[in-house]
Amino acid sequence: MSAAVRIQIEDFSQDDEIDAMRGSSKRIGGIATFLGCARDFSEGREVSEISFEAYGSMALAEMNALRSEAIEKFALIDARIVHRIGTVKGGDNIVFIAAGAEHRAAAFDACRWLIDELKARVPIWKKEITPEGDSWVVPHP
Amino acid sequence: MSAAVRIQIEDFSQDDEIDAMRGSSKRIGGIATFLGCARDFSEGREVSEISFEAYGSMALAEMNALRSEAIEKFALIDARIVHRIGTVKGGDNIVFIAAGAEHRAAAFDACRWLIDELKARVPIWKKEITPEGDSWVVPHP
Amino acid sequence: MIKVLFFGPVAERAGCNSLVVEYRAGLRLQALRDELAAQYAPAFALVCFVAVNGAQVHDLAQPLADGSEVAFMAKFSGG
Amino acid sequence: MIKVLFFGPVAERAGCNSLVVEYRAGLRLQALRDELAAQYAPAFALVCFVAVNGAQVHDLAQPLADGSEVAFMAKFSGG
Repeated sequence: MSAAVRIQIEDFSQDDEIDAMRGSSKRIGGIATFLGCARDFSEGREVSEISFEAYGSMALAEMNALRSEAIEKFALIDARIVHRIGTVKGGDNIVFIAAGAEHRAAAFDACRWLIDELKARVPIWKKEITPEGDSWVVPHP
Repeated sequence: MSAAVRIQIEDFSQDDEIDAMRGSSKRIGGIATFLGCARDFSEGREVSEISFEAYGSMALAEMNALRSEAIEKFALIDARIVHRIGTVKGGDNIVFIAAGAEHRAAAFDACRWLIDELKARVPIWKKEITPEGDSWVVPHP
Repeated sequence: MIKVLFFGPVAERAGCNSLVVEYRAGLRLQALRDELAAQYAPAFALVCFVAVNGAQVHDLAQPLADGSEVAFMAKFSGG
Repeated sequence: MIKVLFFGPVAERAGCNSLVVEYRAGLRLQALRDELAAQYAPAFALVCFVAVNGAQVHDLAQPLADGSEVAFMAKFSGG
């Protein structure tokens, strides 16, 4: 069984993640998920690929901390976080978050909190590869 | 390719639904989903199965209307809604909603709106089958 | 002829899923409802919504056309 | 010995992913940052976060232990 929090080059399957989560309890009534995908277009420029680099050990530790905090804060039954690194193409999966709870409100709140916190706290950087050249993405403040 | 809005007895695959959605555009940056599952426990009672009955023609029309309204209201790129009828067991899938947008806020808002509206507007009824007998669920006001 | 539909908890209490009411000129939803509610009181105690030809109707003063499909429905519990 | 790490946009501008700075007694994060920022000014223009041994540090007055791993990081853009 794969770990609930992972950083990996390979793609992932939502069905596998959901099955793994559901295996943990039959008391889950709602699972909210977020799937971040590579867009082929960003701020007016065509993007052919996106490449990700992580401070691996710190990123994994932060993601595990986020998962534990979310489970506690929203009384989740389970949560999973998977982030890809390396190079992905337009339309490919980047990040997956699943939050399972007895009721849907907590699942939604937790899922949204997790992706917001992940973006703010997890040391991963994105480079957009376009026909005009590459550039690291600097988020808006 | 399966329809974006369906009522069916068979189970569904989240991966297939997401692939179908993603096939529609490479401009999707975020997909929020909600998966409703059968719990083996409800308000203190053990539940062995849940059975669903729909006013099929009206339910499908309402679900299609919800999808169109959500796409318009939240500027979604695409949305999908699948609801099972018949009898499901604890841990089984019941309902799936996916909302795909350029950015995550719209995807989350739309997904949550869709499941809330579905519960309020779509004529489907749920019966809990417990060791002590069956009972139709009457939602709290 | 008016086709009346019951589902789920309403059908269970009514003991049937559908029935047919003869059409008469000037028949309004309110009159149909009142007649059936007298006949199927326990079922109608659960009725929250009415649909005519698959669309929810809030104004029970609405006249019914011959051949209409009318559903008397309990609060939904899908999802 | 202090191991310094750069990633992504910072590494690109610095021209390297890591470097080693000799440890000296009493070395504080602020001094290390100032020295490196002088040497790698374009890279440090992007630095928003500092981590010591994988944990974010806000107080640059913190003394560094020998063998520490220090990362100077641009704003994150994962997810």
